[in-house]
Amino acid sequence: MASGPFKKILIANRGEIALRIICACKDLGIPTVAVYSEADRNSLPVRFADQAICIGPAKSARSYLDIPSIISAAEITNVDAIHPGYGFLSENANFADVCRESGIKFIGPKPEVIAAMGIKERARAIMKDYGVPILPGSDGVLSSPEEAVETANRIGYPVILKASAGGGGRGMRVANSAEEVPHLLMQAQQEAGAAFSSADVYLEKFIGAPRHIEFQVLADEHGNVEILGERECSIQRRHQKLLEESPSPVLRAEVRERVSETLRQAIRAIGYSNAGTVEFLMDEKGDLYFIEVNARIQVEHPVTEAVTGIDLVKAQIRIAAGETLPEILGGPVVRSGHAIECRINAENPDTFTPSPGRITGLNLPGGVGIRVDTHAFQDGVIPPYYDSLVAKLIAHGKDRSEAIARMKRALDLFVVEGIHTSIPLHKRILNDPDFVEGNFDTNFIKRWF
Amino acid sequence: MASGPFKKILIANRGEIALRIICACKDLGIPTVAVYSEADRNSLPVRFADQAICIGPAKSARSYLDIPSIISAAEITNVDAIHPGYGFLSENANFADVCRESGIKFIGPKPEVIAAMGIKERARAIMKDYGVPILPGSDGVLSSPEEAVETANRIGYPVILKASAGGGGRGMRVANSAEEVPHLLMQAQQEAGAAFSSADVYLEKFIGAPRHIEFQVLADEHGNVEILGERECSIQRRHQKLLEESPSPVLRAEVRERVSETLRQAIRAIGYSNAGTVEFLMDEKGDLYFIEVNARIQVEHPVTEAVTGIDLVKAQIRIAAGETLPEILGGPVVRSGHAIECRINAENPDTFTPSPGRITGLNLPGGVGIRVDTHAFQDGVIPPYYDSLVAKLIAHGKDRSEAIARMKRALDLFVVEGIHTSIPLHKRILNDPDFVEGNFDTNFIKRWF
Amino acid sequence: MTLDEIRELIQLASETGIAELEVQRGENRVRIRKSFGASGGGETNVYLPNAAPSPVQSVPQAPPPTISAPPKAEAPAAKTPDSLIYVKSPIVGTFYEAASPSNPPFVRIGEHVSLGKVLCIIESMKLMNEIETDVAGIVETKLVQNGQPVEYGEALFGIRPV
Amino acid sequence: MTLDEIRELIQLASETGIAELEVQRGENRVRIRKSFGASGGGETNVYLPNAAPSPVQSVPQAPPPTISAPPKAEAPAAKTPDSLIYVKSPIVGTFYEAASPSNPPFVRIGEHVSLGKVLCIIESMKLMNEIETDVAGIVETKLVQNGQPVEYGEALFGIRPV
Repeated sequence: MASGPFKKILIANRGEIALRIICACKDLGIPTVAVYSEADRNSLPVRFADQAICIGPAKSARSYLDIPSIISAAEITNVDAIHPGYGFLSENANFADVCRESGIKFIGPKPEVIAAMGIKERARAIMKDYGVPILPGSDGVLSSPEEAVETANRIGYPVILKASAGGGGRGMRVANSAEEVPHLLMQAQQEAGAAFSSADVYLEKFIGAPRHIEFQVLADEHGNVEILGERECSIQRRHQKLLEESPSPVLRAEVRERVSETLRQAIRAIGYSNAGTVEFLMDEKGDLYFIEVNARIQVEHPVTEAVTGIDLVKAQIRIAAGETLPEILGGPVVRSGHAIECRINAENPDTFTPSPGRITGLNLPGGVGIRVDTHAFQDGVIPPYYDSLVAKLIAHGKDRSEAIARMKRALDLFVVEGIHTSIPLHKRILNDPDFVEGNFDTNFIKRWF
Repeated sequence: MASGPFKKILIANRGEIALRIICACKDLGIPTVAVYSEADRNSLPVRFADQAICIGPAKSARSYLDIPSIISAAEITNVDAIHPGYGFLSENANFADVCRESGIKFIGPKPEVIAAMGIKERARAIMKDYGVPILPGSDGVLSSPEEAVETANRIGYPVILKASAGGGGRGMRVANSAEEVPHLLMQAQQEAGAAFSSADVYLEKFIGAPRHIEFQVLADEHGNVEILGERECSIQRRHQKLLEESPSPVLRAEVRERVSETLRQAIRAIGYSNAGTVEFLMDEKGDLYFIEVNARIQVEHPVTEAVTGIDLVKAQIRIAAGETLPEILGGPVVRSGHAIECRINAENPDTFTPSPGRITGLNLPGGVGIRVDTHAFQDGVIPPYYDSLVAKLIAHGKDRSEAIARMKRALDLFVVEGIHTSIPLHKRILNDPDFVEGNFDTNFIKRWF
Repeated sequence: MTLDEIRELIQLASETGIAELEVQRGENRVRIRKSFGASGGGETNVYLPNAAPSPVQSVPQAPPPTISAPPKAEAPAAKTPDSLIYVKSPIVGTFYEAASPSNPPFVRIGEHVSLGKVLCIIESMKLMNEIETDVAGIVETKLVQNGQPVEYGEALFGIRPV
Repeated sequence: MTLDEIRELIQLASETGIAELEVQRGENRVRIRKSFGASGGGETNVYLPNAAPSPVQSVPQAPPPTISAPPKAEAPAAKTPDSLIYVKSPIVGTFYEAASPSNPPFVRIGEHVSLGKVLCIIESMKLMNEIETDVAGIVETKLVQNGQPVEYGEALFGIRPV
């Protein structure tokens, strides 16, 4: 590994994940190129990368989403690989394709696989073929109101109508009876068409108090697949995760084993490679139903790193370089202890309005069992143009109770001045008796407001 | 554990270890009292403790070493236990005794055991009785030049003369032949008398290229003892450790097992309780020889925490509350991976002169495998009155090579402005081929200067 | 340099977001450093609980987690603008205003004390330490309650020298 | 030294991206320190390597790890005191001063250019982008070498308007 699997890697991202990728590259001895918008000129990724190239103004469309600028930066710096991080271009099949045509390795799945996973209804059909449990629903896109009513009657109410290309709640409707279906289908189709330029809508069983469970996948380019256990991500607000943990406090071992095994087969059959996450809903009985594949590294990947001891970003790079999973993992995967991540956002903890600005005082917590991933520094600015993530705080302990105690302690010692953060909200979550009992679903935060 | 093993704990220390103990108390749900000198009024332990009491001026003798002030602070705050940290009063048998008489639990061994371990030659005799390997040497204090020469002749040259109450190199002389012994004995006795008000000197075999290996001990108050593996602390400058790691890159497994087993018996027989460290020299053949017992938590305890997953300070508190080791550890001790600690000191890395002052810029490294224990913050002051430790940087990886890569990365991302630090020196150590090969002894740094 | 000018300088420093400003005019010099709370040379952000005279010490809440919290329970400077001199506790302990509960206080507000007059007792480790005044004058203020714990350097009495 | 003068000094310090400014005039002295290096509004501490015109890019050393490192390779402000106007690169790519190695440069130092005159080519993803001047005047400086990579916003030519 002295010379590293790549000569030089460009990081097509910003913020904490850009710094995270720089760390992985440093650990592998690979020089890095940071690209940045004018708003991020004084950011830590720019400081700590070996080279830094300004690619455009603050607006993402003209910098972090601008494919020609990023490819051009890659060409003038002679990198042989690009890590896309999460968000931005990370699940853009076209970008992955342009990288390939430019002779630059895209650190992620093949463009065709990204494209296939990007169409939810197609991903769902593929998973179903390989025995991954799927919510009862329509066979793909609904072609008529009659088909919708018929399918809903067969499944039983309530059902949910969803945009095939959807996300963020748009193009979604819950129907409680056959009478409502045609009307809501039309609404969902209109909304989907406006938001995603595709009016395709499908239908599935609606779970009232779902939990969000996702499985971390690693797959090499030689057909080896490892399922690294799950993360429980049910603590959300408006579909934005606030806190994630591994293992889930409620997932039954036999469900974990069964789903992992079908996933392993499906991922291999699809030809999926690199890191990825498979999202499931859990119903009130503890059964899992496939939702979608996130064909990238996730924000919350550190909780899996904490319980497995595997550096997932390093693994991504080595996979992209053609190494095999047995080489990378060096033995069977052992999960130990419990890990929790809090996403500390720059936002008012009461109103949830964003709170960008200059950090005038900062104390990062450390100590036993605590990891901090952040691009924040005292006197640095959280710009208003991008997401509001300030830091990821990860606590690991021998069990859930030790992880919770350590997280509470770290939140106590975490001081951010000059901007509002979600720290008070996170303290409230950690102190909630239902949270401590593991008794929650995705509506947990909603019930407070 | 909801109410915690103690009602309230006073921390008779300062700096990073005071904050470390506050963290352990928070994890156990125990309120804390920080005591501080006027120089530490704006320190983080004062900020994050539940209560804070000023006990005197900057000078340690009138604050952190002033027993009546500390006991008085304990009484007015109604604490039921005191944690002494390391240094200051931590190995002061009299202080432990005053605590006991005041009805306050001293978190450490019994006063009698601290006293016994404090006299090196007595500790040595005790260990020898229980089969712990000892450097060949005199049977206790030398009574005459003739006895010294006779003993030295029997052992073989070179031999070293040492003050019984010694430390820091004072009262030490190396003799290479019988002719030199009487003269050097007199010198050592004079120096010992002046420095420690005891002229007692003993003699033992001198190892030219020794390594410093120490074993972490946990013992409860019911006779249960665990030896938690060793730390290699050979990277030193003038007897000050700069870098520690666990496991040692060279200790043979059979030596580890054999020494651990004799230690377990000796510690139990002595009636030693709480945390402690047993120091050994390793000779060129890899054999270990007992040196002394440090009857306290060590600066470098986090490397053992990293490889065992045990919170040693939390364990100290629970032991002092009367809990048993099986309760505290909850199962067999498993060591995994490799951990390294760098002591980042406020000092000029070339001249080693202290560099106290205000920290005007700070970036603490985080990310996977990195732990930081520090009381430093941007705009905070490292005062000139106490030790120069700014931060402990701990890297943990699945093997030594991963730990080294992570440590190098963290040093790259560690920025301290306003004062000099030892970071450049630590980078040099980590990049040294002999260090990387595990090929070093306690003279490693000396050879550079 | 007037107070108004200094006030303006401080406002200037605050508005412009600089960290430090030092101005010298002839023999006058002003240095302004922006506040990062927990640092600072002299200001404090810690506290000793003002316990009721009951023997049970109440556990106060931790200060809010802002590093630049305003000073709390600051021991007043030795000499304040109104020229009171404060007698401070030389040790940590419990403050008693009288030799015993049935005795009268050593001193009362308004009383004139001469050098060496005992003002109070600080109990520390069962020892009763008499605290004498090192200034002669009128006792104007008493800053602690009978039975209250005091820390090192805590102001006990304010005395106006005569 | 008046308040207005000090205000101007602070503004100067902020604009120029320096970390610290100390001014003494006779007995008067002003010292201004900027709040933290890596922050600041506009100053930069990053760089693009000034590669030789060879196709192989050399890997430069990382900047020294001080957060308040002085600005490096800063793109000059659009308008500097000497009233030069800088034409900046609108894209990331490789700078070429001529249409081909055998052609003469588009412009030479001292040449007068009128609005819309092509100054150079920036190659980006195999596309040759002609960069035109948006100011008429005399070309006074050329800031990059033929074949050199340039980043977004990097100054290419300094032109004195006429």
